[in-house]
Amino acid sequence: MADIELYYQDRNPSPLQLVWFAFKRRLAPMISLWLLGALLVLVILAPVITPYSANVQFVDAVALPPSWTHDGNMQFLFGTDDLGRDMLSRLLIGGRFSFGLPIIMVILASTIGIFIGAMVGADTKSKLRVLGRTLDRLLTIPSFLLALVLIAILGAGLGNAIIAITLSLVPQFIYVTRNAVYQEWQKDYVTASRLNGCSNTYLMYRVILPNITPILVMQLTVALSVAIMDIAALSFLGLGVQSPTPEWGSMLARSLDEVYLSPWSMVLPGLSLFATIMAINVVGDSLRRAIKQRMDT
Amino acid sequence: MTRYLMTRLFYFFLALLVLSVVTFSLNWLFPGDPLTNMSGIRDGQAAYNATLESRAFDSTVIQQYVNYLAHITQFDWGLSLSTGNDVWQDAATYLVVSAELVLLSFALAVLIGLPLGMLAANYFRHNLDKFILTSAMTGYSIPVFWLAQLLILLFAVQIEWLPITGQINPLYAIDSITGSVIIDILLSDSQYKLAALQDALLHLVLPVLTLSSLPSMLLLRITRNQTIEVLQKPYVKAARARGLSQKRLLFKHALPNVLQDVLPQMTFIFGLMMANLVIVEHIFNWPGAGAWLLKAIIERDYPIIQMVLFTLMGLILVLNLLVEIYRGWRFPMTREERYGGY
Amino acid sequence: MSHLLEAVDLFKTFRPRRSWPWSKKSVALEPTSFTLEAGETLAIMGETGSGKSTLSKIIAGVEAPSGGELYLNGQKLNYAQSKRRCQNIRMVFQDSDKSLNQQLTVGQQLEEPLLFNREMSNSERKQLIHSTLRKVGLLAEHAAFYPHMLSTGQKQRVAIARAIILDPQIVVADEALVALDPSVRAQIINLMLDLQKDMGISYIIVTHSPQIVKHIADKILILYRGKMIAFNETERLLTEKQQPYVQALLHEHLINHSQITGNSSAKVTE
Amino acid sequence: MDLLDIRNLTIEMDGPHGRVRVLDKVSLQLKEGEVHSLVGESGSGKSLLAKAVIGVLNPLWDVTADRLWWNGKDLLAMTPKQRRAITGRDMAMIFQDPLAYLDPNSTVAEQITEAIPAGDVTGTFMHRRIDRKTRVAQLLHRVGIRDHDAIMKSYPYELSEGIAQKVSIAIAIAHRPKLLIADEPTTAMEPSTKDQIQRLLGKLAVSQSMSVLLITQDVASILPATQRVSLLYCGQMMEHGDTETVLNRPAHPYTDAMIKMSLQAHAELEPKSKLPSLPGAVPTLRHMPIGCRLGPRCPYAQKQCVKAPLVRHRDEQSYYCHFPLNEPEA
Repeated sequence: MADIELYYQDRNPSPLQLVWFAFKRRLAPMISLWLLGALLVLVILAPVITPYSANVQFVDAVALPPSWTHDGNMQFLFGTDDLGRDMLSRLLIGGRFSFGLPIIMVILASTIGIFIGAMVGADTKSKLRVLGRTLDRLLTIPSFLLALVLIAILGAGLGNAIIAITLSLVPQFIYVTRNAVYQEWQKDYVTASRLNGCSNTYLMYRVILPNITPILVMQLTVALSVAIMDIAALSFLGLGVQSPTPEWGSMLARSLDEVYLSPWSMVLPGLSLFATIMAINVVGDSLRRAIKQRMDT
Repeated sequence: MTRYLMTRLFYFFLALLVLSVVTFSLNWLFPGDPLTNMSGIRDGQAAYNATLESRAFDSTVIQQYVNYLAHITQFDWGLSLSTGNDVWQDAATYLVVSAELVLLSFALAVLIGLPLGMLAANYFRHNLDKFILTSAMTGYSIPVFWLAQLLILLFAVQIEWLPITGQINPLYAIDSITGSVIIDILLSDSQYKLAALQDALLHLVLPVLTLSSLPSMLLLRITRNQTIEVLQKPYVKAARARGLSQKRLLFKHALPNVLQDVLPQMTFIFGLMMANLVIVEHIFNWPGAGAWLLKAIIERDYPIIQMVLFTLMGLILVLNLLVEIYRGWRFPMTREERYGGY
Repeated sequence: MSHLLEAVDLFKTFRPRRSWPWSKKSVALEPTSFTLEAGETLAIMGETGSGKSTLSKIIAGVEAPSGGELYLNGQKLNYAQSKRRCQNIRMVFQDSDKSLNQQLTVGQQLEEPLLFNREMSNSERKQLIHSTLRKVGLLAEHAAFYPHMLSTGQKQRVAIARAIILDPQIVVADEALVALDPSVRAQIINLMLDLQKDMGISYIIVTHSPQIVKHIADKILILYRGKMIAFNETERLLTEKQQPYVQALLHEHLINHSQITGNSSAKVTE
Repeated sequence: MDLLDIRNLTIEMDGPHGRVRVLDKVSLQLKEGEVHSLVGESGSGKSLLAKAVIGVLNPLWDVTADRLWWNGKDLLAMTPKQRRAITGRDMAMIFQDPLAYLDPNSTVAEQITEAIPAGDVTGTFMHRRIDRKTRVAQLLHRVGIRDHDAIMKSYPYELSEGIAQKVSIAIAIAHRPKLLIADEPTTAMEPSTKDQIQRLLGKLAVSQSMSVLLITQDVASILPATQRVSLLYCGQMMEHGDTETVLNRPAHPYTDAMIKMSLQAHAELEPKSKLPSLPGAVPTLRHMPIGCRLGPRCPYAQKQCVKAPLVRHRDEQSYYCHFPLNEPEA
């Protein structure tokens, strides 16, 4: 039976829910969100659903174009690369490194960064401020250069790249969290809670955190796209994921030489990378817009 | 203003100092002998003991750091571990090569980003805005290296308009004096000056396009959002209520206030360019500092790594300082530091 | 019998924004002493920058004084003693929009002081919240509302509810009545007067409206550039002759219609 | 002919909960040189009315009126450009929070100069420059700022609220407008500053012979020189007419309540006694009462009040109420 409202009843959505409603109303971000969700599922299930192993070479099907072209073969949906490896399988497995790993890295980096940022932001003593401002200036240095420094110390390789990118993402989280916490800390409602005799932990987690959640979520999307970009770039330069492990960036690096012969080996990984980052950016941007809309009304 | 200037300079030098401490400690973090990492002179070489002394490696760490500082202020970054050349001497050309690329790209990024951003904001919610915004989003999301490949595939391979890699066709036999091709050509006495110049410019097109794509799109988005925000500010409404035309509103009242908040982002955009420089130079075989850094990282040539990283990051800091000084001078309100939290 | 609240030489200095680290600190509030009895209303008046906000913030515990003592019921009250202070001195802010947490429901916000200052069971807490909401003229159902669903007047009522839920002895109100609409303002003043009658609360209100002061204050404290220039009972300040500044501040309302209409070429002074 | 003639102005906007009528058939006439006060609490739509006259409303909103005439010309029929020309030449507006309404990145001199009509200064380049400067100084003097040299060079953030409001008034009168709309110019200011600004406005109205439409939330802060007053509640006109008559013999219960709730009235009551006030709160846009919107809060309301009352006239005042107060004995 359908819900019939006998009495006029006010719904009472929280401000965070309102942001979500505003976000939900638009089509593009919702498509992006679904796309990312689907990608996540694919990436998790990748070992089960891939038709072949990512590294097995089919000698009789070298550089086969995708199945929808004239020369294509249904056996290899997205064709094969110059060593006869199935593109579809490589893309799916590669997604684990290009999309799955960054998620884990961002979660790690955000946990560390938000924690430190919250602590520093709540500290209003002026002594630390000199240090803080100096570090602010150093923070204009992009994470990719930091990751390069760390790679230079640790050496190339997947593990090192993960550490390098994770660590290089942390400062941005500290910065964003600290500024947000600091700004909230000045506001009357925090003072009011302080005068209620609240403990500092309660202030931070129940009072301030809900108010800066949107900013943090936005930073999460930014960090995720940066992480994906960075790990692909490192692999592209041969400093991250090493062959033969498939990764979208390293697949692109490989295709640099064979782009004239088999353009699909360049287009497909690039397209996946682009679509993923685009989807994340669309989500982030719409989130920003939804928050702003919420503020304006 | 004096106070403002002094504090900015103070923080600038403090940040540089922190940066030098970082590069200094890198020598210990890198595998191998710290002294070799620092000076490029290996144990057993004749100069090793002399270096030991000049770098104060028989003394405390503090003293070592002081000597390290003294060395880098004289641009003595040691010798390259792979070639044995003095790092700074090599660096000069590499840096100029990159500077040419970066400056052109930065100019292009600003020329594309700012006006288009304002234009989109002016047509807020119209189709033009949506179109510009969507293309900005696309350009912003394309990985640099993929874009480079696509551009090569399109312009260089498919329609053969543009050369693929390198600075200039070696047949023109232009001697590298300063590192910047354009200046080199103008300085040279080659009889094919014009043709060479054309060739060099054609070589520049793809790298510059690639390098400026992400920053320009980012700048576009920032400018657009900021302009929209400013256009909704009370003082713009007041100006509109005074019957001013949209053009005057946009340029007289909105633009300065937009710039006030967009300028600090320039540093960030410049930093992004520095990072992408490594990738772009690698793809286009551009003999600049980025490609050099990458090569050094692969070859574990630590003096070079230190030097290039310090320079790139230092440049970002310098730009940051310049932007802040200009901003404080042009927009006195920002000196109050009431805005921007810390 | 000791006073409910006694301030002895409270003062506050600060470093101005645009100053060198070695330059002299500015004075926001010169040493100020006053007393307040139970059930009384003290009005702090003054122009912008006279230090009236600073004084109220020091009393409420938002800011620490640079020196001087504050005695509550004869016992010294330190800045760090947040528990004792917040059970006895509560604050209502100028802008209820900003002083309420947008992300928490009214009930959650009223629960906050109880969680940290009272040993109560869940149901007792709920009971108290509901009865307090009713006391300030709201419904128990409002506990489930988020602040953005309430009108300005209702928000101000919630802020007052939060202040009185711990049954305090003193409520500090910093310009809480200025920007309100006339009907809301009258309602809130009535509410504050009712609460004073019922609960015996003392108010310290900061305002620059002489009419409101006259209506609700027992004592007036006037600050001028950080210095206390008058402190007395309202009645006496109004009737006895005062220095010109005090006179002008208190009798603002006398400059009414007729005076200006007839004198349109009056000199405009800085 | 009236300078400004508004008949049945209605503004509707599409909110998240459907279409809302934020201004409901409001009529207002303003004669040349008249000082008119428009009183209304927050949410009454008084600022919207001003914006509709100036022509800076959100273009997505629906503005309809039987008549929105300026000097006999229909404002609604004009192109945006024509409208801008009239706004720029004949009208000016000042706002509640002067600091937010001044461009933070131009000096006071730049902002006043911009408002001086181009035709006012002639001659060579240098001539024009000096001329402009003296004119700016003159304008600052006219609004009661003596140390014009210091003020001209300052940026808005360096000004106090009172000075900033004077500067916005200087900008407003720079092109000698026929109408100055003052949108709550003194709310939330301290009494002494408030007094200065009010006196200044009254003085300028006479000396510049311009009409002033003053918008306030409180009958206590209407201009002393006000000749006519209108009261707006929730987008509906309650009463308007001659100031003396309306304030001394209000016909509408809302006017009556506003007078009793004003600060001036408080001063005459016994200290700590109960203040008169309207019960309840201003309704939100979602829950607008039908008919007379004051209905649920009105102490005199009866069944009939769910029908919007038509305008009635009595001597010098007009009101929209079924059950007027202070009726003369029959």
